[in-house]
Amino acid sequence: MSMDAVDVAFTEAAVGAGISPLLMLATLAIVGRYQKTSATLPSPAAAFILVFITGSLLIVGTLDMPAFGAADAPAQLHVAPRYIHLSGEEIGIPNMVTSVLASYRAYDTLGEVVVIFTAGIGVLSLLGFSNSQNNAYFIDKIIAQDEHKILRIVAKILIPPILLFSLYVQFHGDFGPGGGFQAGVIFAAAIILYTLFFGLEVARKVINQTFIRVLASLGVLLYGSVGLVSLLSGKNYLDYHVFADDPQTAQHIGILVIELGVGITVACVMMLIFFSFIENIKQEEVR
Amino acid sequence: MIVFELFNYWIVIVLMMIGFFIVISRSNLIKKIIGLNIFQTSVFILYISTGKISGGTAPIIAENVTVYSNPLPHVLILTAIVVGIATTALALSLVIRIKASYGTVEENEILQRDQS
Amino acid sequence: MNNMFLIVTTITLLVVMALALIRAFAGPTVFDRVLAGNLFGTKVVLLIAVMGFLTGRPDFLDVALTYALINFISVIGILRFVEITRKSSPKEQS
Amino acid sequence: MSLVVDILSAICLLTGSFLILSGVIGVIRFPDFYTRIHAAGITETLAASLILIGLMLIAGWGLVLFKLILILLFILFTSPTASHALGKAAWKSGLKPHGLVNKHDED
Amino acid sequence: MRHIISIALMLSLIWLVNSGHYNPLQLSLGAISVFFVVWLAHRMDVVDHESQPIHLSKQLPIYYLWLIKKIVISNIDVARLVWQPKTSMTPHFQRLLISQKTDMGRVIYANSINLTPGTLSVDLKDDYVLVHSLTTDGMEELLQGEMAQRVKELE
Repeated sequence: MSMDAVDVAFTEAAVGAGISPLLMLATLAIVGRYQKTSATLPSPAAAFILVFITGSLLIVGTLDMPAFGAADAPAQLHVAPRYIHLSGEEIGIPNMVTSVLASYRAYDTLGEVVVIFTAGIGVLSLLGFSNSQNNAYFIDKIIAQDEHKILRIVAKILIPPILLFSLYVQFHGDFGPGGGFQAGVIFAAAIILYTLFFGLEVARKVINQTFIRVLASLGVLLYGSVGLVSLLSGKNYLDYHVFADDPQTAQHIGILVIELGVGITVACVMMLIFFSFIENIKQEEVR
Repeated sequence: MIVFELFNYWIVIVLMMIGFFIVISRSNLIKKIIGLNIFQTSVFILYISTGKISGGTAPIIAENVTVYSNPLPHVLILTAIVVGIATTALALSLVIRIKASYGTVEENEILQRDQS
Repeated sequence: MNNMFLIVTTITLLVVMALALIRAFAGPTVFDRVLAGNLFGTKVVLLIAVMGFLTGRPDFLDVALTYALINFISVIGILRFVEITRKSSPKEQS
Repeated sequence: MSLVVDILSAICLLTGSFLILSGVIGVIRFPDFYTRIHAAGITETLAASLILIGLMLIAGWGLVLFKLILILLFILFTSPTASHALGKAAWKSGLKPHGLVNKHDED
Repeated sequence: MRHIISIALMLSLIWLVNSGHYNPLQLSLGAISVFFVVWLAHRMDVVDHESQPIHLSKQLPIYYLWLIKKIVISNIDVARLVWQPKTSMTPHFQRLLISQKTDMGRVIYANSINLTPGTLSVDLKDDYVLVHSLTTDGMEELLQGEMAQRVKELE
């Protein structure tokens, strides 16, 4: 907070508070909550000494680091001033984080999106492409068993506003904190809420699995093809100036399309991951 | 007082070492992943804190503001967080597969199984 | 003058969050921990809002709103998973 | 006029802070889970509203005001639901309340 | 259909209030978003008289004004309990019969019980709501049924 990182706070709020603990708990639900008494390796004392020594060495190492908030630290000297002073004119949108993310360093971001996509594929191939229907039936039975009347009605009221809010975040990344990454996660969180109350089968009917698999790849493809279009027009990869004569408008269009691609991919991958985790919840003990 | 200006790194190191300790001293794979997550968070904080400039404000252009913090680390970490959750999901699904084939998520038991 | 009251509120919120953490560590049941977590979450929302005013950048309000949304979802989600886990392994009830 | 608004917002912020503090002390002090939910309740209904109203008074007319109202509505909407969900989950899992229990028919 | 219009209006309002940028591009993106969300919500089957209680909307404000008064009073009560010694608390459970007919009315009733600290509805099943109360006074007040009566009038 004192570090002015609004966008990062935004992402961390969406990811750290939402998806990540839910995935952890889903895993716990799958592998069972048992706790072995021998939960530690033989020598915790040795581990502690090792950690202590490493930590001390690192702290000694920090003595040469630039002070917190120093304006002349090496990190502030190279490309950062250009981003800060020129992005307003060159890109024409107020949020510098978005202009760096989607324009100056769009190639990096493409890489990140591909990593997320690959991780999604990895999860799917590890956990199986929904081959067993009875597991899904098991969790649906649990969801149907307990009547959460109040929660169900509240969820009904809340889900549309959350979805809309995620789209708001998606399209206002230019002006304030936000963008495709955050929007995708919030969107997926709304769908997760829906799944938890209306069952996996219902959610599967609403969100067609094959469709979001295709959509996840389409998101990456959209991103990549933007670069391809500019490449075919004789400019550099992901150079947005081909979209319009006015550089600022061109940048704006390019960023909008790219953020859309990011948002679609992130939302779809998160949903896919969550669905495949949920599918795997089953009774280990009763087997 | 140069020492007190380095407190951000110390917080990072403490968090990092907590994560490290969990990774090397617990044998439960899920706990190891949680430890790695803490480690990861400490790296995020390290990056973000290097982007801070005293007196600066969030890098969104506004009137009457001249000093902004460095947006570059924000960009890097913003994507890293989402990538982090995706890779965590991958690790967790690996754990699920390990549990399915070994019947346990404790590292020492898995090693025993492998050796026997 | 307003700033002073904002600072007082911030400090109170920080103290409250620390106390909530004590409850989260003390437990004793998983529900106490979730309750403390929820309490912590709503206080973070307020803290973000107050800090936004303190630094003069109300952009933070979007973050606060997101946090409020996600906090609710994760609390509900955690409870659902606790229920599901207990149902799938009834012998481990404590 | 602006002085009145300032004083009002200061009063709201301070009462809100006090209520939040008493709520969390209740969470620490109360003997069992079910009573703690009530203590958490006061930090989430009136106290949060007061703090947000105090901020609204500072913000004045504009988008910020509406965003604050949105946050307030959202908190008022979700916090009772969350505490209900907590109470219900604890009850279903068979957590017994501390002290006297009457008309306690398990289903 | 009425419900779809109502949800579309509500979502548009949220967008306009949040956005702050009223150029043609953002407005059209907003329209697309609202349309998409309404379509998705319709597909999810969450748009009905329960999520869009327009048939109640006339009386709701009056009820909520009354509820706010209640919330303030009960908040002060609980805050006083916090600062007093433990002996003044008499926590207990009780099952109350609900008089409301519709699910919506029941949920409003249960949520009102939750919103006033000191009383918490733990379970809502069949025609009963299980309430946990911090003090006997709070339970007495619910038993007198003013809140139940007011919610019933809403239906």
